[in-house]
Amino acid sequence: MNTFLHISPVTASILVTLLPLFACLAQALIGKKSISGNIALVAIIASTGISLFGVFLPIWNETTTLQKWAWFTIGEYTLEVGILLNNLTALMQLLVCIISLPVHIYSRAYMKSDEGIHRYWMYLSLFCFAMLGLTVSLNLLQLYIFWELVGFASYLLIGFWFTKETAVQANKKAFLVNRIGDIGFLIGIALVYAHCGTLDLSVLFNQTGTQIAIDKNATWVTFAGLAFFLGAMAKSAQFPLHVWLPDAMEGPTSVSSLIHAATMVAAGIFLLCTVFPLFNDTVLLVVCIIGTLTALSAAIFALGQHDIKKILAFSTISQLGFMMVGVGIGAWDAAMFHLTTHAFFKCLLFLCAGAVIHEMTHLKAKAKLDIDPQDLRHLGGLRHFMPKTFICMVVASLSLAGFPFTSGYLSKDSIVITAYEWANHLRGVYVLIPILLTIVSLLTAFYIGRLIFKTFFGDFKYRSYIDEGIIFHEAPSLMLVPMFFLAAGSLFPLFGISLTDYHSAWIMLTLDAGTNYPILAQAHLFIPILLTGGAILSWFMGWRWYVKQKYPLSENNRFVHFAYKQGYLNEFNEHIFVRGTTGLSRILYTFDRYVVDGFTKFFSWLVRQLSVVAYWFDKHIVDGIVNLLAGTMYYIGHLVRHVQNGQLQTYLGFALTIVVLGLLYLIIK
Amino acid sequence: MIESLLFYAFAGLAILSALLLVHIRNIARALFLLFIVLFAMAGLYLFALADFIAITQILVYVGGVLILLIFAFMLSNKELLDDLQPSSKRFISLPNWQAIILALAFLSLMIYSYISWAQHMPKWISQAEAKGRMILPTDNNIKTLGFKFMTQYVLPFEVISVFLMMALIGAAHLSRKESNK
Amino acid sequence: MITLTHFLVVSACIFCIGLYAVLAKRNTIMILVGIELMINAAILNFVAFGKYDKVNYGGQVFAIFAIVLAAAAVAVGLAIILNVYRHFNTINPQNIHELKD
Amino acid sequence: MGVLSILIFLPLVATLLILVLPLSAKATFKYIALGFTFLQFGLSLYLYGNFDASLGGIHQLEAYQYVEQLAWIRMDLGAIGKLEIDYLVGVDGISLPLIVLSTLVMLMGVGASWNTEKSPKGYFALLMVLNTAVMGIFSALDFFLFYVFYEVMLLPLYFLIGIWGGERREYAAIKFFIYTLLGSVLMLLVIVGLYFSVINPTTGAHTFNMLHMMNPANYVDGSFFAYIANYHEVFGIPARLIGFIVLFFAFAIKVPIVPLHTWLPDAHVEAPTPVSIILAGILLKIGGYGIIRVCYSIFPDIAAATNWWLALIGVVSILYGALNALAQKDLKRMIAYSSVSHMGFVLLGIASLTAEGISGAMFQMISHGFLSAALFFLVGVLYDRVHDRYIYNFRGLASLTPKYTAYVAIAFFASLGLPGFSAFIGEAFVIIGAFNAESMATGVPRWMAIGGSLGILLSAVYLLWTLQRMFFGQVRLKGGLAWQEALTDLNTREQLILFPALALALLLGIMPSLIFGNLNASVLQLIDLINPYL
Amino acid sequence: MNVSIPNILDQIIASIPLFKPELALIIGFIVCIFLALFLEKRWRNSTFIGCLVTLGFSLYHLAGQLSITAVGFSGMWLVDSWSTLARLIIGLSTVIIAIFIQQRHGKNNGDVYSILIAATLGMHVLSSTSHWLMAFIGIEIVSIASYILVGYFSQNKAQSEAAMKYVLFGSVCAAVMLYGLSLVYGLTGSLDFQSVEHLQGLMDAPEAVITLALLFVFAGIGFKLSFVPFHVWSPDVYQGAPTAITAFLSTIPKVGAIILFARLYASWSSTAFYFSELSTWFITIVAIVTMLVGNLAALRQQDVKRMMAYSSIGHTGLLLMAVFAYQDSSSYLLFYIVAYVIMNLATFIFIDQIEQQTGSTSLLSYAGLGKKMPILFTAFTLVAISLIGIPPTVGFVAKLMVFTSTFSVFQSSGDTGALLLLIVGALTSVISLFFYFKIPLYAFLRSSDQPITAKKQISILLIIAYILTVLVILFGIFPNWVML
Repeated sequence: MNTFLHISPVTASILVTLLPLFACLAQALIGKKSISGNIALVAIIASTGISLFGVFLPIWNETTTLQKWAWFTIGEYTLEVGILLNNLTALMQLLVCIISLPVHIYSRAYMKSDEGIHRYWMYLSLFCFAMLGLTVSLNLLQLYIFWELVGFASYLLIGFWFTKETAVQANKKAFLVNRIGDIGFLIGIALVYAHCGTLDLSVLFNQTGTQIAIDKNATWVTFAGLAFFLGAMAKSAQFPLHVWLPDAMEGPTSVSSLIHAATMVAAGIFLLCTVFPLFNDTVLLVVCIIGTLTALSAAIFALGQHDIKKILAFSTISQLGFMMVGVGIGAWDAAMFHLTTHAFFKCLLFLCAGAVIHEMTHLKAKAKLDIDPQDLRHLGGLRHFMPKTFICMVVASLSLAGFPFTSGYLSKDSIVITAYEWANHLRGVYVLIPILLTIVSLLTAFYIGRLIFKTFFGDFKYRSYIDEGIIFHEAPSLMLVPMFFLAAGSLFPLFGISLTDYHSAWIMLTLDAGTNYPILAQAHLFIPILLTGGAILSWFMGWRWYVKQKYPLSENNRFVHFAYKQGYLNEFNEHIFVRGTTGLSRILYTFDRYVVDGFTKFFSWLVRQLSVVAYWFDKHIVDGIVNLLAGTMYYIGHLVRHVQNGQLQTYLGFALTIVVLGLLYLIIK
Repeated sequence: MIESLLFYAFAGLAILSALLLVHIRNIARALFLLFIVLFAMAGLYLFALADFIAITQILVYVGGVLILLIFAFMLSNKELLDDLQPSSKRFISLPNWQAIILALAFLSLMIYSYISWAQHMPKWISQAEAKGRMILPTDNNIKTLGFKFMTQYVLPFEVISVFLMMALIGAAHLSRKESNK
Repeated sequence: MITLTHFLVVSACIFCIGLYAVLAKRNTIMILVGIELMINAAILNFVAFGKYDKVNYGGQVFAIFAIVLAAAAVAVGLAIILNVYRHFNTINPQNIHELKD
Repeated sequence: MGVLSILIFLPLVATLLILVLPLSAKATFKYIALGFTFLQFGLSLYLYGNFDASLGGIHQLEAYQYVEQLAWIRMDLGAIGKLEIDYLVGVDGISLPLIVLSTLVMLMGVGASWNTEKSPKGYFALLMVLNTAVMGIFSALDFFLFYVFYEVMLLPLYFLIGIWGGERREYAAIKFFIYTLLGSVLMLLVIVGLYFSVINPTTGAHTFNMLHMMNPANYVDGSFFAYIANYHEVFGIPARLIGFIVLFFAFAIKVPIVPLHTWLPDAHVEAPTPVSIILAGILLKIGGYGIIRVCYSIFPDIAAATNWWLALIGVVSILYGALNALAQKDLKRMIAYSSVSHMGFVLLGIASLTAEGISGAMFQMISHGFLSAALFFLVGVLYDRVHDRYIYNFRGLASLTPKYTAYVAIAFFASLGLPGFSAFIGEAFVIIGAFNAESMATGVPRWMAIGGSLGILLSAVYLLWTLQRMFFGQVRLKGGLAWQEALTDLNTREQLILFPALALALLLGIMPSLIFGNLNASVLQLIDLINPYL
Repeated sequence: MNVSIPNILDQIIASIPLFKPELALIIGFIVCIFLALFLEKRWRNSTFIGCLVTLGFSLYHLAGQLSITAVGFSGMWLVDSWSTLARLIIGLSTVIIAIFIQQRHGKNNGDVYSILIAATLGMHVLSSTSHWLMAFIGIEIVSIASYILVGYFSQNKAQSEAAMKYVLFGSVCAAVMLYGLSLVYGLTGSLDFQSVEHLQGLMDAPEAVITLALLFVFAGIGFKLSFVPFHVWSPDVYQGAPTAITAFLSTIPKVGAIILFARLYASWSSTAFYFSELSTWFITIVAIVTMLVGNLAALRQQDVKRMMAYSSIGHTGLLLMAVFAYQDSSSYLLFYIVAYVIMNLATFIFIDQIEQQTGSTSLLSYAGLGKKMPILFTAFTLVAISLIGIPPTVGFVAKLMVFTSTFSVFQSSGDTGALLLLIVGALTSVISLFFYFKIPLYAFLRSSDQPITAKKQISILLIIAYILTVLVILFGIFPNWVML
């Protein structure tokens, strides 16, 4: 380990970034001969190691380091690329590494039998390269390049099963929606370049020295901010550009866990954190509103889903909304904190879900069932078969729901509390935002509870097959190890010794966005209680409901009794709360499917029709005029020929008539 | 006075026979009318004091061209003798109203411009009149012309001889064709 | 007094009659005749103007040359017309239209 | 005879050689062509390597490199003066990259024609004549010489499309020819006008020298295109403006811009693969090159005044071309329309009048040069196999021909502007330049830049749609099993042609300085030339 | 009359050296007649040889006149660079025509050479005089020689019909012109159109008569040059006449006529009076219309010879443009003439060669011939390119020069007419592409159904045509080689 300490953080960082690229190239060259994924694995292990010891430790809380090289000169401007290492970037890079590593290990088992596995490793390494490069980019254009590469890699991975029609539809959609954001990003870059004359982050937002004066009230700043936010919106799946993310679940689950939960979607948040100094109040408010809207809508959508991955996808969107709000209220440190914790538990959730799906797929294949292995309605009681998975999943769910002792508790509280402080500071309708966030938190607890109960509790529908001898077992250890690792990361000790005070979390301490809203002491007390209590209540209700609905008669007496005694409440619960909520969820989801996504579809249809019209116009009008012109020439030629009828006297008459006409004109004129 | 009368007589003769010439359908008669027109024209030349031209006109045209024309249609089939216009019973048939309009248009334009011209004759003519540099009836035209041909106009004179030779050979060759077949 | 205008008007008449013949007659020989009339009209002009050109005798000389040229042209023209007659058995120009667009 | 002349006339030697050899030596023609183009490519690389990047060029002869100047035509025309035409060639940072591009694309073109069965003698001879013309266009500095090469280029193309083309080849060939000729004859009139307006300061005679035309001091006061005391108007339009418009029209046909583009889809669709490659790879660039070298350098004042309109045309071309590409059912036609869209960026970049924009436009031209060549080649591969390129007739090709799919995917992503590939640099800097235009007050508003960036989105739409439609999903072909058997994967020759192009796209995407290094000085010089009139 | 006779005779004798080339022609003319009469039956090509020798002598003497500028025969004979160069072009192309005729109509046609020589003499007269009498005689010689030549080989209906149309149309135009000349004479009293009295007379004259006179005069020249509206005869005649004669008709007579017209226009447009205005106006309109009509009408043609007739009408328009843009130097006009002659001669030789092989001049019969006669059609295509005016051919340089001179007129006068001329000239070049390119289109792009076995034969004519093609390219690249 000492050797790492001797190389400069910048070199180390470059190494971290490039190793996966080499892995990708090597895999591409070797092709099918290497299907184990060792190359990628070795690369990511090395990257993680270097990132932790060579980059993160020297940089964190210590110093900001940067190094740049001239890339090319265009006109008089020399574009410099380089590595910018500060707390934010070092943390992000490390996070990417740490999340990627378990996913790599997990994939070895999960993707083992796939035909195109060599491609899988290649794509995965490419993705890691892009993502790692994105984190430490010095130059906005460089950032943009990696940004797009990330999108490209995700395109490849979502469409990994390219013979599956839905998968290729989904990856196309994902890429195109991301492209919309990219254009926003590009416009932002162009605006910054046009006004500041540089794209160098260290020059633009120099923490130490001469910062380029940016008049925050200028119109262009608002536009640039909105443009960057558009980029982040697409990448981080914010309403209404979130439509690609649920579809993107068509890719392998391991991919979903890495890309669409932990890393890529976080890039948008990361971008906003990076260019944060550029934002003025207008932009921040927009970010806030969109974030809240996203968080709320996605949480509601998640309530009514049956597809296990879709629930997680909406959950991700919802959490990203949280982070957005964090940025919007100026607490980008809290946003980063939540990003980090979310990366762990959401990745874990996906991996667990993957394990379940993996087994279900086996079962389906062996028993020749015609079921969707991802459908919650076919699951149940799995805790008996997959106890370890169950434990991991519960840990992750608790973290997501924001239970104490988990990392999620800290980070989520940090955002919600800061939001209250912010709203308190501003007064008025702003208070709606923290209230909505609170509601979202409760909804989150409910839907994740539903997921857990439906999957692991109750009775398994297809038990008969297992009894017949079809093996349905715990996930292999190769998959379990990463899951345990992530489960450990989802608990509070990784982030701070304090159980409850998020301020003491080391990430928060170091990043410190310097929000100086007046502290609401009572919020620090009440909000966690409210959230936790609400979460417990909703879990309880959910547990009761889902368990009870499934087994109304075979439940033991205590519950029946309980139900009897509290019948009305239960009825009330059942009809108004639970059913109402799921009903609302369904309706809203339908709205999302058919209106928001429908709008996307309509828009693409519109573009398509427009293109047809344009082509018709091109073919018949633009080209038609040309052909008409040529035809007219021919016709005139034809008219001229009329004289030429072979009759001598016509010729003479023609010639002399023209002479007479000429004479007439000239003389009478 | 008599001069004028004679002029009008010749002019009238020429124009009327020319009109008749283009109106008549029988080509043989037409050719004889041409004979009259040419004679009348020769007479008119005399009024312009061009006696030698008048003689040449009669010699070359009447003696040469006209005979040639008559020979031409006598050599060919009888069919040639008839004007091939579709016969019309009407007195004034207008088979070629376009041609008539065209010819009349030319005529009117020409007359119009001549009348406008008559107001002021060209300077050179008035100068010639003033300085007496015009041909008089007493001048020996033939001698002067001969002199001119051999001096001032010797070049065209020579060239036209080649021209005539060529026309001769050519015409001969073209008509000889028949025997080749 | 016979002025130049008299000559000019007469020549114009003859010219236009020739023109009519050229345009209207349905016999090629008559077209030649029409051409001869037109040339004669021109010659008349020449001699009329030539009266005032004692120095060069331009008008009269031109007239003589014109007569010669016209005669030669008629000779060649007639030879060609005879040729046509041999091929077409007609000399009505309206019936001779093998060559056209 | 200098290196540049050798570069220009080398293919002509090949032509003569091919013509002299008897028909029995049929098989050697392609080797001759290949050998000579390869030599040429090497030569152009040598030129590129020895180029002094610090010299600008544009309107200073001394800043041009590899210059050759010979008195060519000297004719006394009496009152009009002495006709003075030089054989003047030379390169600067604008033309040299395009020359290298042309030699490369030519090489690809020859490689793509390897299986030409139909009278190879004529085919390769014409190809080599075309080669000479193209080289000449890019290196000529005398307007007369330029025009000669410009027109000579048309003829081989007419025959290449007309004889070796597809079903409607006659229509396509004549349409292509007519369009270009229409532009060029009008250009000829302007050339003549310029000739009378400009005098060579050293000899005092009128001149066709383009560099003299770029210097306002050489204009005769009161002459037709004079800067000072110019009262000439044509149909009420000032003379210099009309001159610019006519020249722009001529080159815009080549670019092509909307609505002068309709020759392009027809020509591309009917042309044989190698000719499509050359058309897209080289000929479209001549339009852009002409606008920079001729329109902008000779009429900097008008360029500064009209760039709003040019940018508008560029944006319209981008969007219109992209929309049309989206509506296509024929793969080749789609790529042809995509060229319209991509070349719209070139126009937008040039019109922005910023260093970034113009450099980006140049870069886009070069990048589009070999990318479109690669795309057309890929279409040709498919067409060779099954003689069909209707998008709906294919599905799931990725399973059948993985290598082919990989190349197509790379080419598609490269041309939709994925970072890491050259097209990205070009398009991004065009957009950045267009945005920057408002800061530089060159008169191109921001909404045009935004419109242009929408083109990037649309290009992703049609390319991805095609990719998804043809290559992914389950295998389903119109021709059934017969097609499945016919659809073999890429062979070595095809890979050999494609690989360098795509590798170059990547290389330039990663190291744009390879181009920018030699380009910058010239671009800055050009901007200096125009700036005073802004 | 106060000049004594010996003096005049001395002047005439002194003028004779200027007339040497023509004297050679006259002598040759007589010799050829005798050769055709007596020697032709024994030695078949004797007249042909005689003709070539005659032309050779004439050219030799012409070469001696290159640097001479003189007037002789009482102002009837002008020798200057225009006339000498034009006569050289005429002489050289007559040689080619003579070879053409000999190759194609070798048998028993001795007299044709005499007529050819006489025609050449007529053209010499046209190109070196400014006297109306000489000009008229010249026109008549050329016309009548042409009539004879068209009818000379008349073996079929078409040829005799062509001859008849030609002779009648020509005679009418000549008559009209003669009438016009009589009026011009009446207006000025002078027959030399470059003389001061001539111009003076025109200045004073009333507009109506001038209009009448000028238009009538232009009618005759228009017939020879076949510009609109006096072009109607040419398609029929070109198509009907034997190809060798068509080649003759489309080139040489135009050279003489255009030189005459250029002199006339130069003289008549030099003042600021109505007649100059009228001349300019006339030439502008006619040039524009001629270019348009020629090129547009050619679009629909299916017969190559007929198409070439329209093509040469179109080129006449450009020649008129060159005349219009007359400045004190003639070089661009002569250059255009050289280019035009070379291109047309080559074209007609090619047409003839193909006619020999396929027996047809229809474009449809060209289908697929490109493969059977690749060299011939390649050369033919090059010539067609030159006819359009695309570099690197002589046609382009010629067009460029015409445009150049027209532009200089435009620049100095700001005349919209000149601008229109330029635009129409440019646009018709584009239109002309359509029909010229029918030749390679049919030959290379189409394939034929019936198999034609191309006879491999290298005739002297083909060699000449190839040489001309090479010249087309060579002069296109090095135009100064034309300007000695």
